Amino acid sequence: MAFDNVSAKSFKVVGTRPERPDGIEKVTGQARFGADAYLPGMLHGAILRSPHAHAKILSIDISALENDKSVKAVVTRNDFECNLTGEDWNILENIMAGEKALYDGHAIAAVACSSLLEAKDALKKIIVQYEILPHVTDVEEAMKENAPVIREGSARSSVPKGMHPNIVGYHESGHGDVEAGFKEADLILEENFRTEAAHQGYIEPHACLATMMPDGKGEVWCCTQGHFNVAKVCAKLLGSDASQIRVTASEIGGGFGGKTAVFIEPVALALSKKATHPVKIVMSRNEIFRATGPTSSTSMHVKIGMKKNGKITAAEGTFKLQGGAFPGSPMAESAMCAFAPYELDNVRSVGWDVMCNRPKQAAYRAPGSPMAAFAVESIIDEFCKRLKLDPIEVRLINAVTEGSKSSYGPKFQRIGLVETLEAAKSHPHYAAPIERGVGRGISCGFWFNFGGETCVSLALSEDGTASLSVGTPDIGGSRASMSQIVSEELNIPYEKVRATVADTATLGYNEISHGSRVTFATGLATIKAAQDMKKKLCLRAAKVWGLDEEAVYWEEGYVKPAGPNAGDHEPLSIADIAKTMGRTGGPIVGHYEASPEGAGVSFATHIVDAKVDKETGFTSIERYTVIQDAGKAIHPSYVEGQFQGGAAQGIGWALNEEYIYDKKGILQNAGFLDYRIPVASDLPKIDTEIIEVPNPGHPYGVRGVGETSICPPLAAIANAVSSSAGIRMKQLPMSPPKILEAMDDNNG
Amino acid sequence: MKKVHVSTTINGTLKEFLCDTRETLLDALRDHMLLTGTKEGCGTGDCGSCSVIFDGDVICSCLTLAAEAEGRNIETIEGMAEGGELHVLQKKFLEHAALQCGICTPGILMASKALLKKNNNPSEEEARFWLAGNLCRCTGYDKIINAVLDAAREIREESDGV
Amino acid sequence: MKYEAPETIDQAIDIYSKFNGSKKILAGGTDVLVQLRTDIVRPEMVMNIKKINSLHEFCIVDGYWKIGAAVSASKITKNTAFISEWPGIAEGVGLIGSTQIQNRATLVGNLSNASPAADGIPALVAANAKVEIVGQQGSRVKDVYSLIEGPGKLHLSKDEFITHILIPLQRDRSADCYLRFIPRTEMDIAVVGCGVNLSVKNQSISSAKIVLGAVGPKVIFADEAAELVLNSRLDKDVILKLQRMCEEIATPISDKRGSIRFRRQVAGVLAKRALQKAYARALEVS
Amino acid sequence: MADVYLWAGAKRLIEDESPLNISGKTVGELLQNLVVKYPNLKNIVREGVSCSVDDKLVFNSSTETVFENSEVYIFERISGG
Repeated sequence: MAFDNVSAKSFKVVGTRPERPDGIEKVTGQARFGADAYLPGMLHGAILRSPHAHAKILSIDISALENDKSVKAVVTRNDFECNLTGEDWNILENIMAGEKALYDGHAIAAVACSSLLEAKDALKKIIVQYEILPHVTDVEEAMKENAPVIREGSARSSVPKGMHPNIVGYHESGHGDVEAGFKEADLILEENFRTEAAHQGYIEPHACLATMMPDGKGEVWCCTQGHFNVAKVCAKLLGSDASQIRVTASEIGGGFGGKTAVFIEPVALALSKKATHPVKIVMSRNEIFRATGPTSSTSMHVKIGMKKNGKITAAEGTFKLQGGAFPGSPMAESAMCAFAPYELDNVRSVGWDVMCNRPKQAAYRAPGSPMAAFAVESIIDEFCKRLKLDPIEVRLINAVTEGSKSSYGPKFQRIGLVETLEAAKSHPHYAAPIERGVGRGISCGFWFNFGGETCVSLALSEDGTASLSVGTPDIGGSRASMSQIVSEELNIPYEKVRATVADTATLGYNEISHGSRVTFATGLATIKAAQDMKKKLCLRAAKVWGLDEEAVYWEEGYVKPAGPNAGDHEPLSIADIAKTMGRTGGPIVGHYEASPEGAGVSFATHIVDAKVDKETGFTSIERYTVIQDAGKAIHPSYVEGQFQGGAAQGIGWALNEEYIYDKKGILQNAGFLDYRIPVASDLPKIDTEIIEVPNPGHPYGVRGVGETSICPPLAAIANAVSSSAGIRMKQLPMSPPKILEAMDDNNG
Repeated sequence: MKKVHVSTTINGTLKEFLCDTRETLLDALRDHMLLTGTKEGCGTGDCGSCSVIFDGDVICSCLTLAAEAEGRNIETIEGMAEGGELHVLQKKFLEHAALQCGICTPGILMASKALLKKNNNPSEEEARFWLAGNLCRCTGYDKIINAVLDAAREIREESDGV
Repeated sequence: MKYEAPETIDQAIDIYSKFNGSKKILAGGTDVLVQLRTDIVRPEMVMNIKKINSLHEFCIVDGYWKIGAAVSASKITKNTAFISEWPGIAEGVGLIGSTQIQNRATLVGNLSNASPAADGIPALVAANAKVEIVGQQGSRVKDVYSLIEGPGKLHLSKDEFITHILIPLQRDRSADCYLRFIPRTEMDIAVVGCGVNLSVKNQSISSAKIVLGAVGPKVIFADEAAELVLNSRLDKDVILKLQRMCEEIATPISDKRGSIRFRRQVAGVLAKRALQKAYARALEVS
Repeated sequence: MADVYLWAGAKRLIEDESPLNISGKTVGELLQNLVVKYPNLKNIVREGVSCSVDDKLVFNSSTETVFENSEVYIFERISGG
């Protein structure tokens, strides 16, 4: 498809900060989230989960439930489709174990009862016999020759022959001659880095309410980032048709990538089918930690060569990502994003995807990129210290600009990395003196951003107002931005637009809300749908006036007669045309459906001040500034919100969040008490600066913003902490024990 | 299993319900009275999404037995706007874009209401520590704190004006 | 599960002592509800004691601060007379959970749960606090330290429960302090805690108690360290020695919240800081 | 014929050095022709790839136009969060 040239148009509504259309519902408790739906005759489902990290399931005895009147249905793996392959099989195997339990928390069976208490009691009566198998939860251990095999034959074809069966993916990219590049360097630094798995930590538990009739027709209400995908997956797992399962996306209480995956909806449908009643399943927080998310843990090695003046001569990185008991960790993304901010003549990136006895990793905000940035940007920081160079200057010397060859292959189109670095350099935060004991850290970050299948419909009402139907769940205020776009295009007030997330029966397929794609792709589709509507409005006016299509034009909310007919007719407003549309040709609806490409990549630069208590290892974040290229901010408040949220999640990941397994492979901290996400008193104000370097692939210049904001924090904080503690931190999280240990090891 | 009969006042209205003794106040609000504005985020008192005001104090309804509601006075998010008029906190949350996904919002509003009743001039630090039991994963808390402090300022101005 | 909510202490004793199955007392409920929810306990009876008026007492009686089992943490931290006398105990109580938890949790509940990491206990022990216990045989008084048997266990017979905490009035020229270490600023369980209660005479420490929490199955008296600081003004070398002593006396375990090495190290640091703070407070009131 | 560059991991599966000269008016056609010419690449293409055409990232669309002298980079399929 052709793309409009980016016009230097001035906006009236885009770029302002109206109140969100779903706001009042959300501040009054009326908004309905995943767990807020109730149906007559509804049952409650509960899932039995493996207490072992790796075990053969010898038998599942449900005989104690057979005469239990409170139990309305029981399902195990046998109640799902048996002829699946590839990723479909992986999803099924993850949501209901087959022959083996692959991780602590793996689903084994499920029941439905009239109340949740009854359902939980019923689970206790199911007797499962396990044969416990050796397990592995560490990425390096899982690659060793004698490591227990999670599953034979899972490797992708790109994996070199002769590797351990747990190694299921291999990626290699780069260009130039790395060895020659290192020879040119004045200083070469290399180091190993590790990061722990971090959970997306959305506050709303996964929840669904599902009904399935014996004929395979189903209805699902659930919190998801992609309800069309839920329909597709459920149909496959239950042997039904995607069109027969209508899925409605509830309000969604956070996702961050973690609600792109399907976990409980097929189970609820299977229970409902057996019980012939609606079944609701709500995950407990314990289940969420044990059986959903998190992102990969990593083990990384990075080597960089630099000239005394700060110019990088060569860079090389190996990124090993543990993705749980299934293939799919974002190791290619790690490898491709690692060096993306820098123009390198010689670069080589290698990624490994490794399976372990842990939950299947799920996408988490710019999957793979934050960890890689942690490793690379830590080394760059170390160069700055050793060569006594300014951290922003060094990044500017090496920064990619339009036309630079990216580390992953193609050349960059118009991008805003240099602009974020220049803004950082002149930001008051960077100029502020650094207090004693405080360390300041800088880091850049990169993310691709996405397009994907998108379909919207814009219907005109008789009173001249418009209702927009989109198919992408609103995870960050997108209904506000979409309404602004309609308002901008049609010249009708923002309040006169109603944006709705339509169900799967109402619109064509929409790709999941992920990859920072919604404001870009749904936004683009909304612009096009509005333009389609304007065209239809013009046609309609022309028809009313008896003129040719070319003899009318659109201006500022009116259709006007053009050329020789100018002045013959009073311009018609949208409201004028809408009022009579039933008699002039019928309803007027603007459509757009496509898979838009051209999502502009984006960059960010973060500045952070951190202070380490050298006696206890406690880190406090003293000041934080996010500077990121948004292309064009449709609703600046929500863009800032994304920046701040990404930084806050990064702070948690950097300092305290981690998956802690015991020797038996059992997760030790499956709750918010010991999986420590930042609380209000942990954080300072998070300052933001929006840079707008338009994306040439979008009519308004929009780039996705949701993900790039989590790419720099791990490294920026590590650099600040390292500076404050006086010791390079190479492992995340930098929890107090790890900081003290690193300081001790350094001293002794 | 025999159920317990409970009569309690919720948002100024006398309510009665039957519950299992093991059920929490949160379960009763949501499942028996369909007041689903009070959210469950963790069920163990670690996230604050289920905050309600119980005889004047903000508490986690997930850590309170439903049976304990007998004869008590409970305020939930559904009672915050009165007579079609939003509470100043609700207005400020909208104005400052202090919510993204909105799941933590009811709990944070209830906790903030309790704060401003106790202290209508909290410092930023006081507000942050008061709200430390209310997890938000979307916003980084920045705009939430701005909204609470701005609401406090408006409340002070209104009371000074009287 | 049976639910009881007696209105007098006699009714409560009667109900509690006569019930033979597994039973739990609900005061604040912030521990019990979590245990119920996560299936750690499945009591056959829960007795809510909040309707008993006498358990809401919080006043001075016969030379003791008397705090009833139903008094919430926030009531304690709001009492300005109490917190100016026992700032350390108040600090410990004030650290039990969030604002929401503070409005429900009780000091007696914190003590009854007998977690090695309880924030309420070290300062109570340092203050030589006692508890009043009732049962079928009548009531008795026992000091907090010897009441604790081990993690989750108190020396109470099946029919007994705690009604009040008794804290002696603070002596002249004395002050206490409680500090804990957690990885965040709020919402965590203590990785290490330390309560200190001391008196000064002529600017020197005339008596001191140092109690470490979360570094053993129950709180630990750092007696040698307390002896060391006697007659001192906490000079550098004393502090350094004290820190080492507290590191050594700690007997922590390694778990998800911290390693042995880390907990020992932090125990020393907290003991130092708590002492310095209590000492400064005591000088202020001298 | 477009100049096609593969990521290094995929390049190992074939003997040729980049760039490969592959014809095709769209990304889909180009990938088909690539697999015909290099059967070893069949599995990795089936497992999912993304690409760039003249520096524009193309994650999904097989109908994206490829020109006679286009520069096409092919890399492993990436997805977001």
